Amino acid sequence: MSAYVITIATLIVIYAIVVCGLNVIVGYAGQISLGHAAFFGIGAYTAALLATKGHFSFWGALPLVILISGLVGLLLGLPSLRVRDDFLAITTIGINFIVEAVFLYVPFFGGALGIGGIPRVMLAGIKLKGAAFLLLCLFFLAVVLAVCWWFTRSWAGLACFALREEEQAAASMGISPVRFKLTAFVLGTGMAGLGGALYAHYMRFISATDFSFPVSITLLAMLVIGGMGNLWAPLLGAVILGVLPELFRPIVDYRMLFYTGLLLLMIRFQPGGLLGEGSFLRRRLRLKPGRAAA
Amino acid sequence: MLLEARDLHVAYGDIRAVSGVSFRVDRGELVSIIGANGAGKTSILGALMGIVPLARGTIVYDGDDITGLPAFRRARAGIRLVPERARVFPRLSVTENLMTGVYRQRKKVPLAERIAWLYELFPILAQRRDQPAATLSGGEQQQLAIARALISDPQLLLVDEVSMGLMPKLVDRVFELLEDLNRNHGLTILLVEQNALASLEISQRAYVLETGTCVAEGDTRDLRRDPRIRQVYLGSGTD
Amino acid sequence: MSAPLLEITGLSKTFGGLKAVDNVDMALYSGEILGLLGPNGAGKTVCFNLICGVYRPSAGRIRFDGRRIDGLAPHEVAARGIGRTFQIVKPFAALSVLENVLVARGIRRYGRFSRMWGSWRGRGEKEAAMALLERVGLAELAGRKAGLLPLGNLRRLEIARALAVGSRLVLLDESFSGLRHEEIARLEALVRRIREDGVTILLIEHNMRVTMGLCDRIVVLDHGRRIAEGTPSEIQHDPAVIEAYLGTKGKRHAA
Amino acid sequence: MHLFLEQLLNGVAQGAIYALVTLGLTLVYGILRVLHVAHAAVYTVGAYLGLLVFNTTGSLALAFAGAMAGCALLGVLIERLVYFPLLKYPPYVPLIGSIAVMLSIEELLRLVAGPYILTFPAKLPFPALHVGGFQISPTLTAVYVITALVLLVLWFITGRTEVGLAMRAASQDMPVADAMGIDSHFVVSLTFVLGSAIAAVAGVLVGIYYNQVYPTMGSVPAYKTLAIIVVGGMGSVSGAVIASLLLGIAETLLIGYANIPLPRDALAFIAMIAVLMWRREGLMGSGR
Repeated sequence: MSAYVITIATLIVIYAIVVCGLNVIVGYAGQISLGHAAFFGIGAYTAALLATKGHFSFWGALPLVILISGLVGLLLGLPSLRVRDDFLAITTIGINFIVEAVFLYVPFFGGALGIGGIPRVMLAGIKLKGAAFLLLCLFFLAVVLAVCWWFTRSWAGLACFALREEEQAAASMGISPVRFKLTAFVLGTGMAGLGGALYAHYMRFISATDFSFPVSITLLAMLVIGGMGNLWAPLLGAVILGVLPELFRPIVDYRMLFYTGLLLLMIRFQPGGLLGEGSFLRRRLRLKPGRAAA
Repeated sequence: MLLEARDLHVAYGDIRAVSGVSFRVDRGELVSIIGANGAGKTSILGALMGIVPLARGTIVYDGDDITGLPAFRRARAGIRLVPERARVFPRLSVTENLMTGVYRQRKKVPLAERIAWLYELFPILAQRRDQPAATLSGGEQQQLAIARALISDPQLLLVDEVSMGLMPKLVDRVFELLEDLNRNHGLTILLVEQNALASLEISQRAYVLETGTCVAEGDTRDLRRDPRIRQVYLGSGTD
Repeated sequence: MSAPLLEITGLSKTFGGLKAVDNVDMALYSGEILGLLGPNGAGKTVCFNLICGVYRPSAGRIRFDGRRIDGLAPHEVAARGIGRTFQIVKPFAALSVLENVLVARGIRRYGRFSRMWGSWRGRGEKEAAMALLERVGLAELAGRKAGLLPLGNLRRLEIARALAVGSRLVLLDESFSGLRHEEIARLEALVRRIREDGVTILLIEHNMRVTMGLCDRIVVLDHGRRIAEGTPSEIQHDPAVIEAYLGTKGKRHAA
Repeated sequence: MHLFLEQLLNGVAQGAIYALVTLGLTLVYGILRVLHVAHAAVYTVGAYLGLLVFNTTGSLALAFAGAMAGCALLGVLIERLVYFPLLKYPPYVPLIGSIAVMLSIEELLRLVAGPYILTFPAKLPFPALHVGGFQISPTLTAVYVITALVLLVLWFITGRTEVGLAMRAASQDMPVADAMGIDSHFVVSLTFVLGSAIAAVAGVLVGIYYNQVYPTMGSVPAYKTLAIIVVGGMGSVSGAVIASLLLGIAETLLIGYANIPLPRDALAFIAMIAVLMWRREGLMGSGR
């Protein structure tokens, strides 16, 4: 595999991990979030700071990164309990802008210069780069997918599906909306944090614009195109939106237009996504109607 | 015949609200549709006005088939609705609410005269003319809804559960007014009511509804003694 | 008589200045079907929502099995073992019929953090949920998506979910509205069977015929107040009830 | 004192421009309950159209008129082709659709007009004002006068004309408005026409004020105006205007005086989240 392909593949896998987190929040629990890049960024900055200023190893920092991302997710998820629907969407947009601004303007986070000199990940005394790092990312993607799969089979996951479908009915079955929405938020932002840590150690230099609002839209587009709530949607969406721009490299100018136009056409004609109920892909593949998680 | 409805069906998704109801209203008549709540009365009026989609059936008004006509065209053709729970525009003033009733029809009616007449009918509205409708009491809002429907000088007035939530004294006044509009001003009225006895008292003919179908119809003098009414409301009688 | 299973004393709820429920007393005894009746806007639904925890009472007490439940949140009321259905059906549309019942079966898990991570796809759970579907006559539709069911079946599904939550007390919110006559008759038979299994039922209904046939006792509300209580035949001949339902002839005519 | 006054005047101008962009968003949210993010793209198109007409004809009046007409058409197209078919879905669906429209238009503009900043070399025919020995520049005067004019016209249309009454009625209860003889679908389109034309005015004005027109000039307003309508109370026109002015003044003064570490663009969102935590309905919300 050429270095070029490995680079694209690594980023796709990292994005897939982050979108899995978004899927838990939006797809499983039905909480619309348009600011997911903020949590991706919180993970990346936490990992970068721990590595450069705290001299933590990647492995030592990882539990902390996931924990901190999850806790910040819990904190910022609190407003989502007070507001609903479109208010929640605007609130999460706001969180994204505020978090980006903090990274950009607070000197502790490196300001406009960002944070550089992030070391590579070491494993058994070997520096992981290229295909080895891709394997590491694939390992974590497998772990995240396994957690998602497990979540969809757990009572907690079932409670989230119920909340997504009908909050009042769910409550009448003993499901506390606060407890389970926050559970989904913490789990989802924790995954975003993991993706952020991998991103920081892969790029070795990060700055605030890597986690700006358009990135959130890209993440959401991946999920929407894949089909919200489907276990495999994050992977499918990340691959499609990761590979297509590369294929369109010859007409580089039209890449972004193609990208946004695709999102528009998807949401206008197939709001359920490629793996969604009644989508043309499902009909083509003659897939059986989805189960709870699908 | 001013209005004829044939075989009306209304469904909300899977819920059948009205299944196969037919009736007619002649010019100058006051006709009631009565039945306990949940009988489908409000859906019928919504379908006549065009704000509730009709699953099946035909509506003929003034000789024309209006089944496919949008609500605003029906309104402009002279049908007016006093909706259930009044549904006045909460943030418009009393006067503004009245003016919505003559949208694009101001020139067709002697506006100043109509307003003066309505304020005479409902003096409380004159007092509150510049207040937002949301600040009115339930009874006042109901009066405003009636005035808003009357201002355009309609040919057919549809009245939906006007007695609901009103104090008994006000119910009497409203029914007297409807009776007066019908007898002395020749207004054709289709009244939908849960309050069976009061509406039978003022109307000439009535239809009795139970869970979406018509179970009795006829002259109110005969219907008042009909045991089926008691049965529809109280579930007693035959058994 | 033994202590009531559900006891309501002095229950009131005010919205703005309006008294939607005004000092209502009511008691529901183990094994009976109690009907809560009243014309539109009488306060039935508010009363129902006060019991289920959707609203917090302005005054009064609600006791279930001797313990206060007023002021609890809906999920806490459910956790005490009170199942309910909804007037406007609220299925988990994207989930299958079986999964809908499984959500309700989870009532014993959702309260404890440590218990909610197990799998709901176990055989035992599935069998228990199937048994409930069997009871309401939906077993053959178990794999169907709930959102695609017709209304009559959705009402049954809601009853199955309510039974999973409340094995002793189930509140039915206008479960008969919008149904055809033959569906009403079948659902009536189902409610009777459930009562025979020992489940106590509180029924809100505006279909008089159904209520009269099913209930042991009836409480009638009008303008938020309790205006009558008694057996169906007592209620049918109560002048206050007749006036609340059929209306008055009007002052000038009565005079 | 002198500097403070100058800052204040700049802040009011900034707020006035926010108000012009926010008005359309408020009108649309009031009647359709859709968060019309693409409105900021309409505003950008307005700036480009204005510049195009100005460069070809040299007439500023024609530039405003052309931009308003083009944007009105664009607004109605977005309503009919994107929002109307999506209204039956949960609110996030039209919102994502709107964001996609916004980004697509930005990209189209970048491809058609180029990614660089164009200048808008127009002189606004307004005199400098002298108030107590203090001079207000012609551009500032223009912003004040034009904003006041737009607000006046909007107030007249919604408050004094029959069709304005229909707009307000339809935004409060659409089926009943229909039952009164109001064609609400037409009224909705008219709302888009009005809001988009105002956005065009804002676009041209901003282009001249900063002497800059570029494809992403709508990016920040797109989301900041969302924050403003939340603070102003979703759908309340007066609330949106007041919130815009307050934000414009607060931003300018805070940048000028307090040494806050955050950029001005984050301020709106912090205010918004604070308001949401404190009062769900916003400052002037009706609590519907």
